[in-house]
Amino acid sequence: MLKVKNLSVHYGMIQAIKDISFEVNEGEIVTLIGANGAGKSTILRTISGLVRPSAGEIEYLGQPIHHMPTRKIVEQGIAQVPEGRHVFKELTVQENLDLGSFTRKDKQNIAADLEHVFERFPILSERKNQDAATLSGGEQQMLAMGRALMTKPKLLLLDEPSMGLAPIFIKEIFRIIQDIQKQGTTILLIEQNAKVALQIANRGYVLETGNIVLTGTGEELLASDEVQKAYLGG
Amino acid sequence: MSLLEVKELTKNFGGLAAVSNVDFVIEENELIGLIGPNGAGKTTFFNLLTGVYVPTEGTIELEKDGEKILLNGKAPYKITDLGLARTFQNIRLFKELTVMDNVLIAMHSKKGSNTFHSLFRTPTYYRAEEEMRTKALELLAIFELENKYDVLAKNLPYGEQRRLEIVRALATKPKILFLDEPAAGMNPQETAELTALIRKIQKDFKITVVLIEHDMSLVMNVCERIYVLEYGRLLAHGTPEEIQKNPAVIKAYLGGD
Amino acid sequence: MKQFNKNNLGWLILIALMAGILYMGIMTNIISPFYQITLVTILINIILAVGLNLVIGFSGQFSLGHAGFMAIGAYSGAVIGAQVEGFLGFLLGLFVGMVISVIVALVVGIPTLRLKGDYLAIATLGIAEIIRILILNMGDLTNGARGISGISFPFASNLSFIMVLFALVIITTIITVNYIKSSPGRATIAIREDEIAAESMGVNTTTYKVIAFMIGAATASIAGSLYGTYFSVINPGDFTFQKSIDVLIIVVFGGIGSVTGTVVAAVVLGILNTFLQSFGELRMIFYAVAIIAIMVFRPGGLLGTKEFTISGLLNRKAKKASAKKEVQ
Amino acid sequence: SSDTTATGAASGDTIKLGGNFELSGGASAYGTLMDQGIKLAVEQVNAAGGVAGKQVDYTSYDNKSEPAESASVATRLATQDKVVAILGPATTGAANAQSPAVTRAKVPAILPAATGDGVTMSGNSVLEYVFRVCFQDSFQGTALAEFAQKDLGAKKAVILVDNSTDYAIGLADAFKETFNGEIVAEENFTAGDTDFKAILTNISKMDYDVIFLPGYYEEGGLIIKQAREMGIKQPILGPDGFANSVLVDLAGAENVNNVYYASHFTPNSEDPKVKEFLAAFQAKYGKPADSFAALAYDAANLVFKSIETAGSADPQAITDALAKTKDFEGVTGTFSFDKNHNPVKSAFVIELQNGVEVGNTVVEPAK
Amino acid sequence: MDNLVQQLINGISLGSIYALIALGYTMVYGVIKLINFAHGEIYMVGAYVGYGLIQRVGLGLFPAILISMLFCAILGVVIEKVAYKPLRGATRVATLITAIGVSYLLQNVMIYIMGPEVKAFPTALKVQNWTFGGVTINSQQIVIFLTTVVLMVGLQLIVKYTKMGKAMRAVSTDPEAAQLMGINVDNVISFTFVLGSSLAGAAGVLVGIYYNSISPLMGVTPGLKAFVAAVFGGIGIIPGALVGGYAIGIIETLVSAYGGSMFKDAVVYLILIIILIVKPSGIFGKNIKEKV
Ligand SMILES: Nc1ncnc2c1ncn2[C@@H]1O[C@H](COP(=O)(O)OP(=O)(O)OP(=O)(O)O)[C@@H](O)[C@H]1O
Ligand SMILES: Nc1ncnc2c1ncn2[C@@H]1O[C@H](COP(=O)(O)OP(=O)(O)OP(=O)(O)O)[C@@H](O)[C@H]1O
Ligand SMILES: CC(C)C[C@H](N)C(=O)O
Ligand SMILES: [Mg+2]
Ligand SMILES: [Mg+2]
Repeated sequence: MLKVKNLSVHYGMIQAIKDISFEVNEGEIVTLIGANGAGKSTILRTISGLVRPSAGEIEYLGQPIHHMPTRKIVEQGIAQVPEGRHVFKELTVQENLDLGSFTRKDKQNIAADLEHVFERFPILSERKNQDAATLSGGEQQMLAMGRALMTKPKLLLLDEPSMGLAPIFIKEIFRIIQDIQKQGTTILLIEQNAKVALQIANRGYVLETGNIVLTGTGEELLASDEVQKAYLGG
Repeated sequence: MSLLEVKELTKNFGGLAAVSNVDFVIEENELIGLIGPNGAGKTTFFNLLTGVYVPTEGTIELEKDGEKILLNGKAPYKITDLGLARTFQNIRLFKELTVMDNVLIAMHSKKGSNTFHSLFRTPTYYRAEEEMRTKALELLAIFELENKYDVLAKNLPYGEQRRLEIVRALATKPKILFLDEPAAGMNPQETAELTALIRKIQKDFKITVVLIEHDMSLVMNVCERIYVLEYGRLLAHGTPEEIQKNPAVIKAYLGGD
Repeated sequence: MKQFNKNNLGWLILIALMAGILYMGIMTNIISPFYQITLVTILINIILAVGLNLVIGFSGQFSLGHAGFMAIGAYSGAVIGAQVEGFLGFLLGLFVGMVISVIVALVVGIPTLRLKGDYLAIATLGIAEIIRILILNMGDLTNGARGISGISFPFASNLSFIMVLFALVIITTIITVNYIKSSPGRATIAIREDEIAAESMGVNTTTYKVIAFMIGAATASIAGSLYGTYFSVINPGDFTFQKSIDVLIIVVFGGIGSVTGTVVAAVVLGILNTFLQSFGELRMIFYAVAIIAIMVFRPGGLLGTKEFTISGLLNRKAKKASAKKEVQ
Repeated sequence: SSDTTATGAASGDTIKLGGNFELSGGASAYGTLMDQGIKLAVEQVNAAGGVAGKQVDYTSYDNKSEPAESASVATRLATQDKVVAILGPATTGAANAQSPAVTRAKVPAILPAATGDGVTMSGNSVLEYVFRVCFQDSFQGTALAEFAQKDLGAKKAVILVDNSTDYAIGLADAFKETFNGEIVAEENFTAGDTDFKAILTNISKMDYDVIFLPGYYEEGGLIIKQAREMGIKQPILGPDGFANSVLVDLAGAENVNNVYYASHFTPNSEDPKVKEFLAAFQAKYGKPADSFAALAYDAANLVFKSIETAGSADPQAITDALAKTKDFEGVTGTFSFDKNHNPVKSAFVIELQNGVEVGNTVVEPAK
Repeated sequence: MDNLVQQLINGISLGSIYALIALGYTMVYGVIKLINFAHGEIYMVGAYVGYGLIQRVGLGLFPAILISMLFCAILGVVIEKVAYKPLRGATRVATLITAIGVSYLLQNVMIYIMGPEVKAFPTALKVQNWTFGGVTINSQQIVIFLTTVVLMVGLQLIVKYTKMGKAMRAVSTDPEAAQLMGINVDNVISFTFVLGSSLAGAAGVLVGIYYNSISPLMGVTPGLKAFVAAVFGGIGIIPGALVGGYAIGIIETLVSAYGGSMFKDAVVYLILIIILIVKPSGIFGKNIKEKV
């Protein structure tokens, strides 16, 4: 579904991504793990068109997308929960969610989907008319997730969706991720919580300073010594 | 009395009680955890103690040199002067400044030379400046940041930014250090290193640390006492063992396996 | 510490050199009377812009009221210069202007510097306009819209005035730079970076904002006195909002938060302005296009937030070598 | 420079003349017209064989309507370009700023329209190198006050003054000093204002015989319009700042009744010199000349004449000749300089009804 | 009493003009957080276009207003693309300086083309006066007042209830996240400039008619006052601009009416400062303390 070929990304003089290739197949959960600054977020940003690659190609459903403006990429069905939440702070929770469905054509289903989001995140329903700026950290994280769900994506890019969430909710969030996978959405996931991520992932890639150093299925990676030592704390 | 006593603290936002009737006690040289579901009011509680918000009701009292000082409504910089320091849930470093400058700024109220000396570069100025830099390097060394003293804060990787925030808070010479989700965005390996560091500074600097964290490996490992908030109220309070077994906490926060 | 001294020594030599060049240039008339005027304008603008840069660039407070303080200085100088004979009158005028400006800055700064961004900009603009309107209505003291002409010029020659002006430029700049590079200065910069974090680190934000504002006001007042003394005429129309904007343009041009950038920008714009005199109606069109073009191509200003340093110059080679090492 | 109107003569054979004008900024509407008036005079004199056999080379620079710039431009003209005389600037403020520079350089400056009192003076002594061809504000203010009480029979007056210009304030002061009747009210506005209804509503309820309105035609026209529309019928008296046909356009001809203003010249003059000037100006620029252009035209011709009388284009010689000017016949009247370098000339008070000039009264200067 | 009522009417009609210009200011500010200093000059250009069409081409009032709005809309978009867009990532002061540059440019190009002097605007609308007791009001005042209020309501509806309005608010708070929602940020910004600038164009023609006078520098004072009005009401808030405009118009008028014409601007600024000290984000500004 998504093919990244020989991708390189620069920030000014710094090369954050060094000639990497990987792919995500329809229906999969693929996870990217790596230390701080490895370049995980940069990859997601490049796929969404927020950052332009200095070399390489990104193909989505057989079509190159690395030259498209972000909004076109979104229209093709790629949504992202960005790092640092990026909720619309001056808008209410409800308005944030409405913006999630900005490009959708199937108006009749929107109301039902909104209900669904409120069911998953009851606190958002309680805070419906509150400005997003005043939400707690975790609430904002849920809102970012809810907003992405409202776009009904074919491919969902998640950048540390569990950051700042209470333990009980981390479990919930991974359940949700599996749920939406079941409903047919493909997922590319970044997580610090590598253990859980690898448990639910079909496949994973390990990133180190802009290079892919290891790849395999979730179980393979979980079992790998290197991964254990570097990312799972023992 | 205890180092800090919070009584019946309440903060309302419009109709919402973000913190409601909370009693909280901090003794010297403790490691205290503050946990609770998202939106429980933990960050708001920190904001009340450090003067960012003014409480709707209740009192915050600090003991200093045998006297009780009421902190309610005091400006944040005064509270910092009295020995309360913090880090932020969303990192708030001085991004365009160097690591060294970030630390020096935090020292300024204790050590800085005054405006007169700085304007005219008196010997006092040079002496104070020199002392501050030495001290700052010492602090940075504890967190293995001494080699990065001239790097701009925004160019540090995430984990180092979190550490720098702690150094900066320590530089204000606090009696009580408040850490808001210090391990957020760190992987388990990094979290483990941080855990050791927090223990170390608490011992070496003889301070009390109060931390908010959702990573139970950190909280249960280092904290001696834990407070649990839910919907602004105190849900439970006790040792890590007690809290881990508390059914109400499991239901509201930890989740059952 | 050694580096520090080397750097200072370098600056000292550069300043002495510049003073020497100015002195010789004017003595020999290589810097002709016409260029002297351009020079004076540039030097006065440096004082104005360095002060404003402290307020805007370093403390991060968006002030549009600089012209008001300049007016205070200019009028104090003119009024007192008319009462007290000679150089003493000049000094007294300079001093009184500074004192009044600092007091005004203090009194209006405390309540208004709590405002943020554009709200502060408008409030400071309002203060400057109020100052101007008061001056306009002060009857015989300020002579209203007619302004004051024939302001006393207690200098033996243009040369001695320019040397005094140059000295004041150096003094105000050094004081400003010293301030920035000190503990209170760092506290001030912290406010610009993140006010809430600064306050949580024990920085009394109001105090430092007001101090920066007062230093800015004092230097603007000095510049105003010098302006009036040299050009011998002032009227309230010289100190409108437009004047504040002119100074702001210099600051932004040089790079917000760069003192050396401010100096460079004042020189460049001063020369550009003189050059454009002969273009008549087209003058302002060229000027406007130049402003837009420079901002579009260098949005951070000429020097960004960087400073030109002597040590930087001295260390250039050393740094290059070490940079190479790092890469390998 | 792009503003040169030399006619190709070698530099040794030309006389260099400088212009220091408000070509941009707030006063550019005046400065530009004056610059044009001078260019016309230069063109005419060059076509007629030049001055004392030499062609005139006129260079003007823009002073941005700022005093400091004016000092800079004057210095540039006097010391870099080595002009023999400077024309301009237009306004009193810029003229005052120029004075030290021309005095130092010993180059004469002729001000076309800087009417402020004392522009040619430094304290009680006259500035040797500064001259003007317009009358000063106190003369005008006085003349208008006398006109108000004698010709209009006014006992009570209202003053509406542009408080942002020294010009208007000087006029108001002189008027108040001379006017014997009662000043019922004095209201202020600012150049650039367009809405005067508040002050007009105020005075519409008062009892008075005349409105004195020191200010320029830009605001004057609008005030006349708004006042007349509000039903204020009293005569309105203005200074030379009204002398531009746009005044009537702004107010609407039907509103311009009982309007009187002081002027340096009248376009309706039968004087062939005036007619010729007006025609030449219209032909060259496609718009009518106003009194500012006329004054500048006179200033230029006065310099030419002084060079001829001096028999030399040396700045000092020109200065001396200027000081001795006697019965110079310009389009704005015939005048001589008094000891303070002010022209002794009469003013016209022009009467407008339905937007057209229906008559004028000559006001002689006090002896 | 009559006098006070009359003065209030005077104040409201002056305020309408400030408000009309302030609406465009606030629109642009609300979306890209730019103090568009050139807004006053777009208003000026609008007035000149109207002048040209009525005086020189001989068009009627309504076609003139429409064409002028169109012209200004295009001008606004071109300015945005050439002068502001390249600075999107830059500091706000940098963009402010560019805006000042644009405003100088428009002023001086207009001076170059049309001359620096004031021009009388042709009377394109018959003026009808009505007198009630001692109070007079004219048809132009009513037209301008109604236009201002209708436009304010219209804008508010657009921003609050249309899809484009939502997109505008999203772009305003977080342009990057807005892109992730599939919003075309460039289009939204262009649309904002189209709205703001065409409003300025309409205002230019209306004011030209109302005062009968236009000049290349005519945008400076009202531009500044409109900016002050926008701040008064809370920048970026549409009803705020309206209220701010009226507040300034009425204060100015009343101060002049009661003998303070020398101090009218000083009083306006003084009141503004006092209001800001009490309400640091203007009358309608939400005073949310940043969540820490
Ligand atoms: N805007 C930027 N400008 C310059 N360098 C950047 C920028 N954004 C990221 N980088 C650098 O690029 C590298 C990769 O960063 P990225 O954010 O992709 O890492 P990450 O793997 O997501 O890390 P984290 O776990 O901290 O989120 C880092 O070295 C970072 O410092
Ligand atoms: N300024 C405010 N206005 C309105 N509501 C607010 C404000 N600040 C916080 N809240 C609400 O108060 C509650 C407590 O927020 P707080 O940030 O203290 O939560 P928290 O316990 O730190 O949560 P998290 O673990 O997600 O960071 C939240 O529901 C939030 O929406
Ligand atoms: C050109 C005129 C408008 C000048 C005016 N008479 C003045 O002194 O200043
Ligand atoms: Mg990341
Ligand atoms: Mg929190």
